[in-house]
Amino acid sequence: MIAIALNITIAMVVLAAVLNVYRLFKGPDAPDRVLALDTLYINAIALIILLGITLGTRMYLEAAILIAVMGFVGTVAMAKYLKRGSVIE
Amino acid sequence: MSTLAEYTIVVMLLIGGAFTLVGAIGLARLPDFFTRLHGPTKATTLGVGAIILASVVYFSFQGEGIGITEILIMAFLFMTAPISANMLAKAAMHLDVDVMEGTKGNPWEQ
Amino acid sequence: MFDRLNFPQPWLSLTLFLVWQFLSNGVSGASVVMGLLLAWLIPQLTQGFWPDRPALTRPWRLPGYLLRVLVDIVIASVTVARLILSGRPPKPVFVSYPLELEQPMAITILASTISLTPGTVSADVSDDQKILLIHALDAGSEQEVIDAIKQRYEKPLMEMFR
Amino acid sequence: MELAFALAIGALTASGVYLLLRARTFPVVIGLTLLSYGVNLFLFSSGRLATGGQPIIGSTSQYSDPLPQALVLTAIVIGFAMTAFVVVLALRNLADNEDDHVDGYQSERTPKLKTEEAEVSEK
Amino acid sequence: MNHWLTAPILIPLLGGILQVFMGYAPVSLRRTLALTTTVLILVSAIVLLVLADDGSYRAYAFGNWAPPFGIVLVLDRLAALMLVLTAILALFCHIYSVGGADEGNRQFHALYLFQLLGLNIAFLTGDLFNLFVAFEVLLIASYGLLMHGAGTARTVPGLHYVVLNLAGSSIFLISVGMIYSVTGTLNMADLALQVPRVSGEDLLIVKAAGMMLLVVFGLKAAILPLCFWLPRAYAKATAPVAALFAVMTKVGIYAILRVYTLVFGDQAGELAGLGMDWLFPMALVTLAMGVVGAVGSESLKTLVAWQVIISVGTLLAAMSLGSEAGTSAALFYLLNTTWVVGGLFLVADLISRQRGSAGDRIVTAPRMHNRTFLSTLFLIGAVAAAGLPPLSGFFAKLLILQAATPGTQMAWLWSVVLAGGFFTLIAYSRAGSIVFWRTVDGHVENPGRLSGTVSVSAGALVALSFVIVVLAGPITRYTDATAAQLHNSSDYIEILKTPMVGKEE
Amino acid sequence: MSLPLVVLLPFLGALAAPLFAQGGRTAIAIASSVPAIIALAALYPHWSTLADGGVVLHSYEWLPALGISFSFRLDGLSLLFALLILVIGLLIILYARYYLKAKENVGKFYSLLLCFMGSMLGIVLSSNLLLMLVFWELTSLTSFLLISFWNHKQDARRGARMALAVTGGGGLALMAGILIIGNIVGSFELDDVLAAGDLIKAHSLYPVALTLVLLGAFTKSAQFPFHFWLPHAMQAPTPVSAYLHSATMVKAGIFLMARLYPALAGTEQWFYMVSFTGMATLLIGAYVAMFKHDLKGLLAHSTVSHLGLITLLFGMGTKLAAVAAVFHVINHATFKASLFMAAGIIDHETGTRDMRRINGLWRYMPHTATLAMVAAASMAGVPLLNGFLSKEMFFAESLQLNLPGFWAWVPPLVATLAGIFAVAYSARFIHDVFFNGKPVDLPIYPPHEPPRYMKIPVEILVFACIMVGVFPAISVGPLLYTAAAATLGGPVPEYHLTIAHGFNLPLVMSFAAFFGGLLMYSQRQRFFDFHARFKEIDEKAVFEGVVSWLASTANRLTFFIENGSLQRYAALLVISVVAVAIVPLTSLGVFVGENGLSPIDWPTLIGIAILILCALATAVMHRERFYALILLSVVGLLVSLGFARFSAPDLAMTQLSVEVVTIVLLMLALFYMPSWTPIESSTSRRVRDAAIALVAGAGMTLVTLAMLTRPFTSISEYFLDNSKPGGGGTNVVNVILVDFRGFDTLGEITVLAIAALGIYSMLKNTVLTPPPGDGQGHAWNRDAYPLMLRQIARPMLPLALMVSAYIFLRGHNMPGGGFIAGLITAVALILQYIASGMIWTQYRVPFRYHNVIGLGLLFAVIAGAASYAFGYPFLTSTFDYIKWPVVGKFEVASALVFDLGVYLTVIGATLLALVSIGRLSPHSAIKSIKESA
Ligand code: NA
Ligand code: NA
Repeated sequence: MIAIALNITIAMVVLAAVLNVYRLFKGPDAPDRVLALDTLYINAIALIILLGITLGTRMYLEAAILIAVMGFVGTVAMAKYLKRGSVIE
Repeated sequence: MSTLAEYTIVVMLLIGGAFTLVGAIGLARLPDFFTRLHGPTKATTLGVGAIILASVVYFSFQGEGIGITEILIMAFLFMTAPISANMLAKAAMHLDVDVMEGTKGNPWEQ
Repeated sequence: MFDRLNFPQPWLSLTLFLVWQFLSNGVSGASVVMGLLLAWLIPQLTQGFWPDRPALTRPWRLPGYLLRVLVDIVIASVTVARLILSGRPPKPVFVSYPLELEQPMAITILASTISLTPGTVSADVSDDQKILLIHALDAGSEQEVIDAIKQRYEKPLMEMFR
Repeated sequence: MELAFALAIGALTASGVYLLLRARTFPVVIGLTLLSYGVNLFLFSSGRLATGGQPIIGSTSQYSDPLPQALVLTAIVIGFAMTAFVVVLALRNLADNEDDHVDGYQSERTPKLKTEEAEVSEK
Repeated sequence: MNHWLTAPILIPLLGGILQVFMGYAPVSLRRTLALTTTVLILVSAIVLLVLADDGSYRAYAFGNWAPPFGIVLVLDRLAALMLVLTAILALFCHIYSVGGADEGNRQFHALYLFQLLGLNIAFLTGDLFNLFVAFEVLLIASYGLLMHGAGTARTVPGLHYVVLNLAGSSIFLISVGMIYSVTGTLNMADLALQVPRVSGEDLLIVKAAGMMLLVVFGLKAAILPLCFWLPRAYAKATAPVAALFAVMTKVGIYAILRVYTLVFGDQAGELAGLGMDWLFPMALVTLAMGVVGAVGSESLKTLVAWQVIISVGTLLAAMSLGSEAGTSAALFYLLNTTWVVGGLFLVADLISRQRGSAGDRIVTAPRMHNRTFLSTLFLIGAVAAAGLPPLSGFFAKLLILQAATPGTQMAWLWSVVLAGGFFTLIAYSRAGSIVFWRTVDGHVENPGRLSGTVSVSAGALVALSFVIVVLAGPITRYTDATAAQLHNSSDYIEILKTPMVGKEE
Repeated sequence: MSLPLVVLLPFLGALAAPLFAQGGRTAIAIASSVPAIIALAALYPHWSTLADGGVVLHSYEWLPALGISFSFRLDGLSLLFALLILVIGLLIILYARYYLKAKENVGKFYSLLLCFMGSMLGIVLSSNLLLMLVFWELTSLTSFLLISFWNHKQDARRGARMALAVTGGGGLALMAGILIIGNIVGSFELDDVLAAGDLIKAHSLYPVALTLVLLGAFTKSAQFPFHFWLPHAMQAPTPVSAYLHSATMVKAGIFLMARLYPALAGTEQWFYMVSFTGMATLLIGAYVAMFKHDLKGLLAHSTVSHLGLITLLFGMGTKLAAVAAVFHVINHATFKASLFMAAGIIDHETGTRDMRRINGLWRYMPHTATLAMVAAASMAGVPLLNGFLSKEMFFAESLQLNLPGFWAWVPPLVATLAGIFAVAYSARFIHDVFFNGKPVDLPIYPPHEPPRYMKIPVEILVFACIMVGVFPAISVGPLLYTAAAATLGGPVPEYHLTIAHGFNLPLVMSFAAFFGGLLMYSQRQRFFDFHARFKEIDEKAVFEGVVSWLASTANRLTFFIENGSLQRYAALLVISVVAVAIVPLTSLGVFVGENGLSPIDWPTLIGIAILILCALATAVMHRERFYALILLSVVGLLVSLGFARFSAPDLAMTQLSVEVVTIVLLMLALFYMPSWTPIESSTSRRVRDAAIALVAGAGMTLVTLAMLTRPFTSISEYFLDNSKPGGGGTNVVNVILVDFRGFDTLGEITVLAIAALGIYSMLKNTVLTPPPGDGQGHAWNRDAYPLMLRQIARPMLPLALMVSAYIFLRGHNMPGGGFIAGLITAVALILQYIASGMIWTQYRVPFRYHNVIGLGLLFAVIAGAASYAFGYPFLTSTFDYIKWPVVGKFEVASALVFDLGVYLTVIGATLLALVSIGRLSPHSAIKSIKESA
C-alpha cells in the first residue's frame, strides 16, 4: 500500500515539477522564473525524501537538509540582483 | 510496521503530494505574479511538510530507532521560504510587473 | 573571540543543542556531549553577527504561537487549494498593514508568519518599519486582513517581545 | 534508462559546446559550466548506473562503484574553482576592454606590421 | 619508500603556504623565503636525478596504499630530468622576478611556487587522474601568474588561454572516464598492463579515449591547430612568467612521452603506437607554422613565443620518430630550448625596458643604454634557439636529424627542420639588426637600468647553452639512457609490486 | 696537442683582446698578433712530416653519440690554408691598427677578427666533418658581426644580414650533406670519408649529398647564383674585406671542394655542377667588375670572378686542374689582399672609393700606387707575376676538357673572354685611379701617402706576388706540392713551375686576353653605354624586399590563421577532438552492450527530459542572460538529483552546495555585464556551431550508451573491502578522498586555494563601473539590505554552522565531509554579506581569508606529513576507536584532520573569491558603514 501511495505521490510531485518548469519557461517576468526555480528546489526536497522512502535508506536525507538550509540563498541572490543589481556590496 | 503507521504514512504522502501539486497548479494557473507567489510559499511548503512527516513515521517504524532529522528540514523551510517570497515580491514590485485586474490596493515602491 | 567561557546567547545555545539532537537523530551520550560543545562554541564564534538580538521576554509563549501558526497553515492551505482548484479568479488585495511591533526580529517573525499562512504574503516592510505591505490572495477588504493578523499574530508576538 | 541518461549527457555537451563557441564571455562561461555538468555525469557513469547502491558500507547490499564518485567530487571542486576564476577573468576583461567580447578589440585583430622600408624615412 | 620523492612536491607546497600567510610581511623576507624554496626544489631535484640515474624505477605510494589502488609517484630518469630542467629554469626566472617583476601582487611568490608544485606533481605522478589534478594545479597557478602585472594587454590572451584549457580539462576528464570504464583502473602501470588485453568494442572506446587524450596533451603542448592561444598569451605575460612558461608546453610533451610510451607503447597490442602516425605530420606543420609566426613577428616577445611553437614542433617531430635515438635527441633538444627560450623572454624584457615606448617591438628606437650586453645576450640566445653552432641548439638539431632513418620521413624531417632553421635565422637577424642597430636620435626617459639580479638571471639562462655544449657528453649519455628506459617500459609495470611499509607481500 | 692549440689560440686572444683596448690601438694590435704568431710557431715543427707526405692527427673524444670528436688534422692542404689565414691575418692586424680610428670600438673589432681567424683555422684543421661544420657556421656568424661592424650604416646592416642569410643557409645545406655522407660512410672522420670515395659515389644518395655539400660551398664562395652577397659585404671596414674576401671566408667554400675532392669529385654530376657554376661565376663576376665605379665593388666582383675560376678548375676534374686551382688560391689571396689594402689606403686618404672622383693619385701617393699597380697587374695575369702562372695553367686546362663537338670550344672561349674582362678591369683600376686627370671633389684633399706601417702589409704581399711570379719553384713549390698532394689524396701529376712554358696555345690565349682587355678598356665608353642600357639590380634592395615581403606575408598569414579569435580556437579544439574520435566512434555505432538497457523509470525519465529541455533551452535562450542563468540552475539542480537517484549522495550534496555558490558568483558578475548578448554571428556561423555541437553531443551520447551497457571490473572492490578495516570509515567515497586518494584531494584544495588567490590578485586594482540600472529601464532599488533578510540571516549563521559541523563530523562514515561542510559554512557567511553588506560582515569576520586558506592547506599537509614520524609514507592515515564514559565508543581518525584542512580551505577560498568580487561594488560602501553603526 505504501508503495502505491509512494508512486502516486512521486507522480504528483513530478507533475508539480513539470508545471513549475512550465511556469519557468512561460515567465513572463524574471521574478516568475525565479519563483518557479525556487519552487523546483522545494520539490527537489520532496523528491529526495521520497527517494529515501522508496529505497528505505536515510542516506539521502542530508541532501534535502542542504537544500532547506542553502537553497534559498540562490533565490535571494537572484531577487537581489533583479532589484538591486549588486548582490554583495 | 503497524497498520496505523502505514495508514498515516499513506495519508501523509498523499496529502503531501496533493498539496505540492496544487501549489504547482497555482503557480501555473494563477493570473499574476503576486497571486502565483502564494502557491509555492504555502501549499508547497505544506506539501513538503506532509511528506517529511511521512518519512519521519516511516523511518521511526523501520525498527532502527526513530527518524526525526527530517523535522529540521521543515523548520529550515519555514524559516527561509518567507524570505524568498519577500525578496521576490520586492523584486517584482521594483520591476513593476503586471498586476491582475481587480487587485485592490497598490504595490508600492519605496 | 572567546570573551567569557559562558553561553552568550543561551536561547540560541539551547536551540542549537536541540538542533544537534535532531541532526543526530536522537539523544545519546555522544550527541549530548557534542551538542553541548557545539552549542557553546558556535555562539561564541558568531555572536558578533547578531548585534541587535531580540529581547525575547516571554519565550514560553513561543510553542503555543508556533502551534497556532501550524494549525492555521493547515486550515488555510485547504482554502487556498480550493481556490486554486476551483478555477475562480481570485480577488487579490494589497494591504498596508500598520505595524505596532518595533523590534526588527519581531517584525520579521510576523511577516514570516503572514507569508507562511496561506492567502497572504508579506511583500515588503517600509523603510521606517512602520508599515508592512501584504498581498492577500483572496480577501474581502483590507481591514479584514489587518484585523485578523493583528489578533492572531501580532498581539501574541508583542507579548513575547516586549 | 541508459539511453535517456546518455541523451542527457549528449544534450549537455551539445549545449555546452554551442555556447563555448559564442562571442561573449558570459555565454562562454555558461557553456563551460554546462559542459562540466555533462563531463561530470559522464565520468560518474563510467562506474555504471545503480539505484540505491550508495557506497556507504552497511547501508545496502550492492554498492555502486565509489571511485568515479570520488573522481567526480574532485572534478566538481576543481570545476568550481575554474569557473570562479574564469568569471572573474571575464570581469577583468570587461574592466579592461569595456565590452565582454571574448576576442578583445576588433582593431587588435588586423595586421599592422610595418615593414622595414616603411620606416627608412627616419634616416 | 624513499621520502625524497615527495620533496619536490612538499617543498613548493609548504613554501607556497608560507607565502600565503606572509602577504603582509616585508617584501625582502618574502623574497628570501621564496627564493630559498626554489633553491631547495632544485636541490631535491638534483638528488632525485642522482637517484634516478641508476636506471631503476622508484615508486612512492601515498597513504601506504599499494598501487594500483592508491596514488603513486614514480621516479625514473625522465621524471628526474624534467624536474631538474624545471627547477633550473624556475630558479633563474625567480631570481629575475625578484628584480621587480614580482611587485604589485602580494601573492606572486605563492602562485609561483604553486606553479612549480603542479609541474613537479605532473612529472612524478604515476596515476592518470592525478595527472589531471596536477594539470589543474599548474594551470590555475599559471592563470594567476599570466594575469600578474599591470596593464590590460594580457586580459584577452589570458581569457583565451583559460577558456581553451578549461575545455581541454573537460576533454581530459572524458578520456579518463572512457579509459576507466573499460579498464577499471587509473594507475598508469596498471593501465599498461590492462590496455593490451582490451579487445572488441572496448578497443574502440579506449582508442577514441587515447586519441582524445592526445588532443588534450596536444593543446597543452601547443600543437597545430591547438597552438594559437600561445603566442599572444606568452608575449603579453610578465617576463619571468613568460620565461617560466617555456616549460609549460613541455608538460604536454612530457605527458605524450609518458603515456604514449607506457600505456600505448610498443607492448600495447592493437593500440601500440596509437596516434603517432598523426603526430609526425602535425609536428612538422606546427614547426612550419611557428616559423611563419616568427618571421612575421612584430615584437621580440612574440618572436620568442613563436619560437616556443617551433620548439614544440621540433620536439614532437623527433619524438614521433618512435626510436630511442629520436627520443634521446628530443630530450637533448628539450633542455636546450626550454632554458634558452626562457632566457630569451627575459632578454626581450630587458631590451624593452630600455627602449621607452618602443618596448620590445621590432621598430627603431633610441639606442639602448646597455646595448652591447643586451645584444650579446640576444645573439647567444638567438644562435642557440635557431640551432646554429657552436651552441647547444646546433647539437640538438644534429641529434634530431641523425635520428631519422633514410626514407620519406627523413626527407620531410630534414627539409622542414633545416628550412625552418634558415627562416628562423632570418627572423632573428632581421629582428636583432632592427632592434639593436637601427637606432634613432634621442634618448629614452628613465631607461630601465640593469640590476645585478636581472642581468645575471637572464644571462645565466642563455648561457646555459654553453653549459649544455660543454656537458654534452654526459647529457647525451643521460638522455640516451632515458630514451632506452622509456622505450623498454616493461619494467615500469614492476612498480605495481612495490612493497608497502609494514605489510608483507 | 699543438693543433687544437692553433685553433684555440685565436679564441683565447678574442677573449683577451678587449682587455687591451684601453691601451690604445698599438697595444691591442700587438696583443692580437700574439696568438697568430704562436700558432705559426706551433705549426712549423710539423712541416717535415707533411713534406714527407705524412699527416698530423690530434684526436679527442667528445660526443660519440653524435659522431663528433675533437679531431684535428694537418696535411698539405690544411697547412696551406692555415698559413694563408695566419699570415694574411697578421698583416691585416697590422693594417687595421692604422686603418681604424681611435674612437672606434677596436676591442670589439680585434676580438671578432680573432674569433673569425679561429673559426677559419677550425674549418681547415678539423678532421671531423661535423666539427668542421661547427666552425663553418661560426665563420658565418662572426663575419656577420664583422661586416656589420659599422652597424649604424644601413648598407652595412643589410649587407651583413644578406651574407648571413646566404652563407648561414648554405651551412644548413652543408649540414644535411655532411650528415648524409656520415651516414653512408659510418663516420665523420675525414680519413674515413676520404678513403670511402668510391662507396660514397656509388651510393644512391650521392647526388643529394653532393648537391647539398656544393650548396654549402657555393654559397660560401659566392658562386653564381649566390654570388650577390659578396659585393655587398664590402660595407665592412676594409681590413675585414681584405681578410674575408681574399684569403679566408670565401675560400672556405673552395677549401671544402678541395678537401672533399677525393670523396666527391670525379663523377659527371660533379663535373657539370661544379664546372658550369664556376664558368658562369667567372664570366658574370668579370663582366660586372668592369662597370663598378666603387673601388671595392670592382675588387669584390673580381673576387667573385676569380672564385669562379678556381671552382671551374676544380670542376674540370683533372688532377692538373686541381693543382692549378690550389695554386690560384695562393695567388689570388696574395694579390687580392694587397689590392684590398691598397683600396683601403686610398679610401682612407681620399675619403671616397668612387673611381669617378678618384683620379691621378700617382702624383699624390706614388709608393702606394706602385704597389697597387703591381698587384693589379698580377690580377690581370701579366707575366712575371704570380697571377700569370696560375692563369696560364687555367688556360691550358681549359683546352684539355674533352667535351663533345661545339662544347669543346666553350671553356677556352669563356676563359679567354673572362681574361679579357680581367685585364680590362685591372687596367681600369690602374688607369682610372692613378692617372686619368685630376681628382674630382675629394672629401679629403690633398691626399698623401698613408703612415709608413700601413704600407708594410701591402709591400709584403706584393713582394710575394713577384717572388712567386719569378721564382715559383723555390718560393711556393714545396708548399704547393704538398697541398696538391693532400687535395688529390694520391699521386700528383707532373707539372712545371716555370716563368714560361714556351709558345703554346695558352700563351696565345694570354696575349689575346691582354691585348683584348686593353682594347676593351680603351673603348670603355661604348661598353659603359651598352651596360647602362640595362637596369642595374641592387641585390641588397631585392634581398631586403624579399625579407620584408616574407615578414609581411608571414605576418598577414599569421594574422589570418592566428586571428585572435577565441571562437576559432575553441572550434578548432572541438573539431580536433571530433576528428580524432569519430573513426572509432562511428565503428562503435549505436552500441548497446551485453548488460542491455534497464527498465524505464518514469519519474527519472521525466526528470531527464526536463534536464535535456533546460540544457538545450540554455543554449537557445543564452542571449537573455538572466534567463539562461535560471535555466542553468535548473540543470544543476537536476544533475544533483540525478546523482542522488543513481546512488551518489555525496555528489548530490556537493553539486547542490557548489550550485548555490556558483549562482551567487554568476549574479555578482552579471551585475557588471550587459544583461543581453547581442547577435553577432551570422546565421551560417550559428548553423556551423550548432552542427559542431550536435556532432560532439551525439558522440558523447554514443560513448555513454556503449559504456553504460557493458560490464566491467574495476579496482573499486578493493576500496569497498578496505574502506572500513583499512581507512576506518564506512563512507567509501570519503575514505577515497581523504585516504586512498588523499593526494588528489590535496591537489584539489590547492587548486581551490590558488584560484582564490589568483582571483584576489586579479581584482585587486580592477575598477568596474556598475551600470546605473538593469538595462530595461529600471534604476536600481535603494534598499541594499532588506530588513527581513537581515533578520533571518542572523540566526541562520549559527544554525548553518551547526549543520556544517554535523556534515563534517559524519563525513567519514556517512554522506558528507569537509568539502560540503565548508561550503555550507561559506554560504552561511555569504548570506551575511548579501544581507548586511561587505563592511558590516567584514568587520565581524575575525580572520583574513588568506590565512584561513593557508591554515587549511597547512592542516592537510601536517595531517599527511605526520606519518613520516612513524616511518610511513606521506598521507598515511590512522584511526582508533576510543571508549569513554557517557560518550561511548567513538572513532578518532587522523583523516579527520586532513578533512579539516579541506574544510578550512574551502571556506577561505570561496569567501575570498566572492568577497573580492563584492569589493568591486563602490557605491554601497558608505551606506554599509551607516548601517553597521
Ligand atoms: Na677615376
Ligand atoms: Na591510509
